[in-house]
Amino acid sequence: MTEFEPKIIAFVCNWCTYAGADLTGTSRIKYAQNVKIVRFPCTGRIDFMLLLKSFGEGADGIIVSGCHPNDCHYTSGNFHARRRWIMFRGLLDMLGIDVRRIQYSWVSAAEGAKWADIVNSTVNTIRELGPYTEYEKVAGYLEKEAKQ
Amino acid sequence: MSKIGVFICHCGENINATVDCARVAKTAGELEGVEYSIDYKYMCSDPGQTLIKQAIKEKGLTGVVVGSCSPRMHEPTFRKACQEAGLNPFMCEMANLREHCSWVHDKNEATTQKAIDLVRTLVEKVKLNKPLYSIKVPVTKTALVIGGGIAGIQASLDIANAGHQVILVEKDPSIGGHMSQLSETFPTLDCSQCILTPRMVEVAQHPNIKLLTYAELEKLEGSIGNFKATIRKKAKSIDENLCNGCGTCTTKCPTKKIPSEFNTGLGTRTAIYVPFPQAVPNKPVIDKENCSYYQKGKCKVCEKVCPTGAIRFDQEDELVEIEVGAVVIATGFNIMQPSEFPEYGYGKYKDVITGLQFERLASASGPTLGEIRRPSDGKIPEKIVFVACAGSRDPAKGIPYCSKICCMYTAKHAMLYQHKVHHGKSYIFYMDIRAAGKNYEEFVRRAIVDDEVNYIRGRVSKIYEENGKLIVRGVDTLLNAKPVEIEADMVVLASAAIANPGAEELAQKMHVSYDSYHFFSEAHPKLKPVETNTAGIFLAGACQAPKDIPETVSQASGAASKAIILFSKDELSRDPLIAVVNRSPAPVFSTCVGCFMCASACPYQAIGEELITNRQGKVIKKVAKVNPGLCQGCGTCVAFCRSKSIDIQGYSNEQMCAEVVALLNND
Amino acid sequence: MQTENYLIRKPSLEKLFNNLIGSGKTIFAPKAKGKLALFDNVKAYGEITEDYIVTANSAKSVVFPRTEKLFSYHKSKEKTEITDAANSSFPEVILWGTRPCDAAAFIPLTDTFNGDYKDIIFNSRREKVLLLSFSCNKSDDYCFCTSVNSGPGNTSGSDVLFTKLPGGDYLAEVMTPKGQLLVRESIDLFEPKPEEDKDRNLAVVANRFNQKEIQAKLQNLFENPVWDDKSRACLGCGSCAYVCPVCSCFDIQDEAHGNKGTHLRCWDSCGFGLFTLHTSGHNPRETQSARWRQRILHKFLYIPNKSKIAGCVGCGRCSRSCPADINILETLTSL
Amino acid sequence: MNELIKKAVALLESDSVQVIIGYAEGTGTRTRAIFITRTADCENLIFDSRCVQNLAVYLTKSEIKKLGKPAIVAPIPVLRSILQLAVENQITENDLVVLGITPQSELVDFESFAAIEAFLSTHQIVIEEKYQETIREIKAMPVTERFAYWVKELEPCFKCYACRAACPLCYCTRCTVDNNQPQWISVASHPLGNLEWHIMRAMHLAGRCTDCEACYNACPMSIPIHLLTKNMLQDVTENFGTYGPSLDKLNTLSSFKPDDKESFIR
Repeated sequence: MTEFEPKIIAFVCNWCTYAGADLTGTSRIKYAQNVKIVRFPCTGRIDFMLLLKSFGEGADGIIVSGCHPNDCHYTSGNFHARRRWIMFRGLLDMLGIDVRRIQYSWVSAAEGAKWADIVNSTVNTIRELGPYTEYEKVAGYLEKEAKQ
Repeated sequence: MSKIGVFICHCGENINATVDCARVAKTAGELEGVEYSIDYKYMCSDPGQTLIKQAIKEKGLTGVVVGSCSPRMHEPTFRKACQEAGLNPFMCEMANLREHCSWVHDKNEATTQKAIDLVRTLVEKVKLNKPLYSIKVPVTKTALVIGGGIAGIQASLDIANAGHQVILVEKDPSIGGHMSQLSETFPTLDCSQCILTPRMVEVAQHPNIKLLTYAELEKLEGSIGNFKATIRKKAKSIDENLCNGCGTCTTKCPTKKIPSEFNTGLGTRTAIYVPFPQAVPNKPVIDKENCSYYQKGKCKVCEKVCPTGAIRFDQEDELVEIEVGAVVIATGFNIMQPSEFPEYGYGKYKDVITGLQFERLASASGPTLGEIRRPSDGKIPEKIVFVACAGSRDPAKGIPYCSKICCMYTAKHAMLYQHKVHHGKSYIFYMDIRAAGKNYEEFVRRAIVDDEVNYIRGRVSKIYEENGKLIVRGVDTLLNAKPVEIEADMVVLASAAIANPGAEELAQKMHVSYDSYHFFSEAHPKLKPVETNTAGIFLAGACQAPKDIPETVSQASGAASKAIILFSKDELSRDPLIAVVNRSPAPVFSTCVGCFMCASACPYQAIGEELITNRQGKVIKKVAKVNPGLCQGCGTCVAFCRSKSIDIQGYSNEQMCAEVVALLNND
Repeated sequence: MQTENYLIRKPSLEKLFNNLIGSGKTIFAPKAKGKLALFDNVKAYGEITEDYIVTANSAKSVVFPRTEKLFSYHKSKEKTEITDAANSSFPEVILWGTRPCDAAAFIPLTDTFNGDYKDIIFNSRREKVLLLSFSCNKSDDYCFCTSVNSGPGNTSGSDVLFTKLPGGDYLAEVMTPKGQLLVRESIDLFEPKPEEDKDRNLAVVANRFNQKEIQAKLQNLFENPVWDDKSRACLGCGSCAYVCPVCSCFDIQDEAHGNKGTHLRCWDSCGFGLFTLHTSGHNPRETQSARWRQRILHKFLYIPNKSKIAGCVGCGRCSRSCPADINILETLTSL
Repeated sequence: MNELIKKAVALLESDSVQVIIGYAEGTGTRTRAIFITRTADCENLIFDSRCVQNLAVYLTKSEIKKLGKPAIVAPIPVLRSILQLAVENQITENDLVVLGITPQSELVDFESFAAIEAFLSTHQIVIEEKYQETIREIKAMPVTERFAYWVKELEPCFKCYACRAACPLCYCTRCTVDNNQPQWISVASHPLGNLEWHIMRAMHLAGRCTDCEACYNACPMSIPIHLLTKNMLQDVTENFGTYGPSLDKLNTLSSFKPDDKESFIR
């Protein structure tokens, strides 16, 4: 049996984390291939619905990352995002959606090493948690024959 | 039908060393909607770009994905190439195969697979891209400067000298601000008025500056390039065109005992008054609150003595509407009243004064003509105690921040005192000496060494009067925290610099944000220190945070240059990656329900209202409308909109969803 | 077929259930959930509740699931592969505890799916369903089955109808060959027909209106204030349609995941504003009252005009579940 | 409620309003919303503990708006909704007359929305202990068990959207679930579609929900969806301070504090 390779999607802002991940590249710091980045203008733009969609489309884990508080390119997008995440996380937790599968972080344009660390530690966490079978079962309901 | 071109760059060996570029290009070619795909050594090179341009023309591509380095590196390059080939530049996207893939992974199958995933994701995005065009906004080349202190004066002169019109609004009867009240300035000890008054006169005489004193901003509407400001010109009760500034009225006015604001209450003025002799404009106003005629209905002495008949008792406030393209806020600061600290005895003991009052005592034009005399008995103090941080850096009772200027002016005060009262003794209680500035530390050293000012590191716990002396009790923390007690003749409190009392209201009128201390907030603490979060509104001076004169002047010039840059073009051209509110067929018109939660979330006040009317002009619904001049494209509103009625161009809901789906479905 | 009547004793009924479960059949029966009873998959006899007038949900989902996969697809640049659900085999389902109204509802429902087009999936599912109904011994203000050609002991639609007798034993009326087969398989549980009068053991449901009269009236009632009056409180949800055992409107949805996806038939309701919204923005049923009118006309005019029977079985579910207490009987009796 | 009836008659007679939105007897022991346009019908108005439907939902419905300016019978939950609708620019003071009803069933006049807010400040939203207990129990389950619990609870949901229709704050012209460009969440009623719908619904009410339980009361399948919003209300209170609709406060999610606390962002 081949080892479980987690599918992880990263939602990052253009100004801090995307640039930070660029720095990881220019610094040639290695990290796992499992994480793939989608670029947003700002964490404020990251709709909770996209996180929901990611699980529905088979993500095992999600990274959401942007500028540190007070460093937002748009001054307050990350503050809005933070509130949204607090509420969303609470709701997911209530519903039994494993909040350990979503890693939120602040990674600045200067934190190339931190980005690599976030990626690697998230991949390790998800590897330990294993594939998100509970959610896949729910999402793949139609693939197996409907009971009714 | 999409015809996407995929161009995979080897970046020499930078990408190709770990990613099988040829296979990425081949796999991309098999994707639905991909018309053409190719890999090449250097896509950003001339031949590489030519490859793209040719493909656009020959294959009729509707979109381009370049798989190469970070878009932060070469997005402009490739978008320009597309534009040159006749494709809208916003139909080009980049997959980051270098920084996010080849450089961070080893050479193996998974790395190539990741590159394929990234390319597929961007292919799905670009299919949904729409041609976008820069946004043009016309610019009114007039600046509104609010506040006529040194910041406002400097900004006005700079903008006016660049050839643009300036409207300078000052709430007091004269421009000059706090700087005009100062005696000498640190660290050079040159006379404040001597350097300021010529600037004031220059403002008054400048053909490009329209000066509105005794006036305040009533309302500000519009956006960058096209603001509409309403100014309230308070009634001066004077016909300014007739008044020649002879001053007869002010000498004859029978109400003479009004504490002078300019002299911080240490002197008096009349009810019809010019705040200070060098005032600009040098024409009086009637202080209605204190005028016998306004209060009791009789007097009119000024009217009788006025040789030109310029007195107008029936004058009313006037609202003036002006159109401006940029606003500079230069409303300055205020002094915290030390009466909030009863232990210092301010207000209780006449000879406990503030630093600003000391400035007036030390000023040659002040109430004592520059002699340091006690307010209580006019005696020259033999011993004087200065208390630094009288309110600053005191989270418990005062303000938590450092007022920044006090260390320097206290040193200056002690120095001026020593220069004027040679036998006097001066003490300064301080917490730390903060003298970061050109020649500042040297200045403080001079006070300590040359002028023998006694610096005591410690705080004052109590000041009380005993036998005609002010007993200052404190502690010297450098001498094993030994209690210190000084019998002083006079105490000067370096009271904290705080925001103006009307700052919050003004900020709300202008939709600029402010911090918890009510100082106006800059758009970015490092990179946009003079901009506010509202485009076209700039900050100068101490309204943003306490600062000294050179800093204020620099920032004022900075703000002025921002306005001048804005005025350098006839229209503004902006990136079209902004939010838009949707439109749908009648009778819905827009799915926006007008809850305006987006407006409250927008950091730029870019969301306003739009009324949708029917053919008869009846309002059907009120929906949100994004001002393209203000929107910066953060997309916070988009994630916030429950009905998904607002979307952001370039990062649209459809595009982002397509990316998520494509990224996670690789078969 | 000639009806066969038996007696089945209370303990035997449980044995019958166990025999069915033992033979691997899927059984749906009323299960208590709070104050409600819901048709649900049951595995043990003890899970079944007897304390219900009708279940809150109808039994129609066994033949017309709220989400039916019609086909799935996988597309590439060259071709699109389709897997048609019509080719799949559907499970045998026993509906245990349907009321006569529930059973009767299968008739108009089956008609709908067998008009111009014979729906393969629906029919395949329908063939596999066995209806073991129980007569009503309770009713409430919402029931009006007797006004729409049904009744508390009506046998139409059921394969077997059980009627509880004093003492707890049941009269079993076997109506169809499918029912016969079931009885044959457990024949030792059935005893000869009792002498008890069935009707005496049924709930009383008063006749509230004459369906034919209503049908006739509706011909000329398209514009009438009654629609506004009776629908004013309507919130525009789809609850009435979704609990209705006859409502069969559906929407086609594609669920795509990249290059693959499924083509779905999902329940829809004429109560939704979106139901008739055109792309142009025009909505022929602009208001909730127009939608309420459609619901009534469809059930009591259009369906009877076409298939001779009403599109309503008088179960009263729509009224019971309406969050705004809109009562269909009230509308019908005030026409 | 003679006083209420008198007041309603007076309002209609003086043409101060054109319709009274109130409660009347319904089927059996139920009560229902009534829309009275003639003084003669005012005697049908009732108010008692059975009147739990949140009438504020009708304030934004076009069919009701057409009837003219309303007066609305408003016990506490309705008052909260009115205030929140005002915060969200859906109604203005001139749009309606509020016939407030205190918990002691007394009629109370409100001059302005500000007066409603002042009144409500003495009637804060409190999550009942029994619900707190249920929420605690659910949260105490291991995560997979909790997930299974909710999947099962949501199973009967057939997406009739009664929860949405009954909620005074779900007044959008087009709900996101009905948006197919992009298809944000699955329209179909299957485990994923149901889960996504209820997550979205709850999130869209985050910081807005006034805990009237209209959603739960409307649900024909009695799914305890109100636990989700109650839990969010607790979360809002814990994280951002006490919550209740307020005219001068921004919505919880469209505002922020630079020092909002969290423990999970690295």
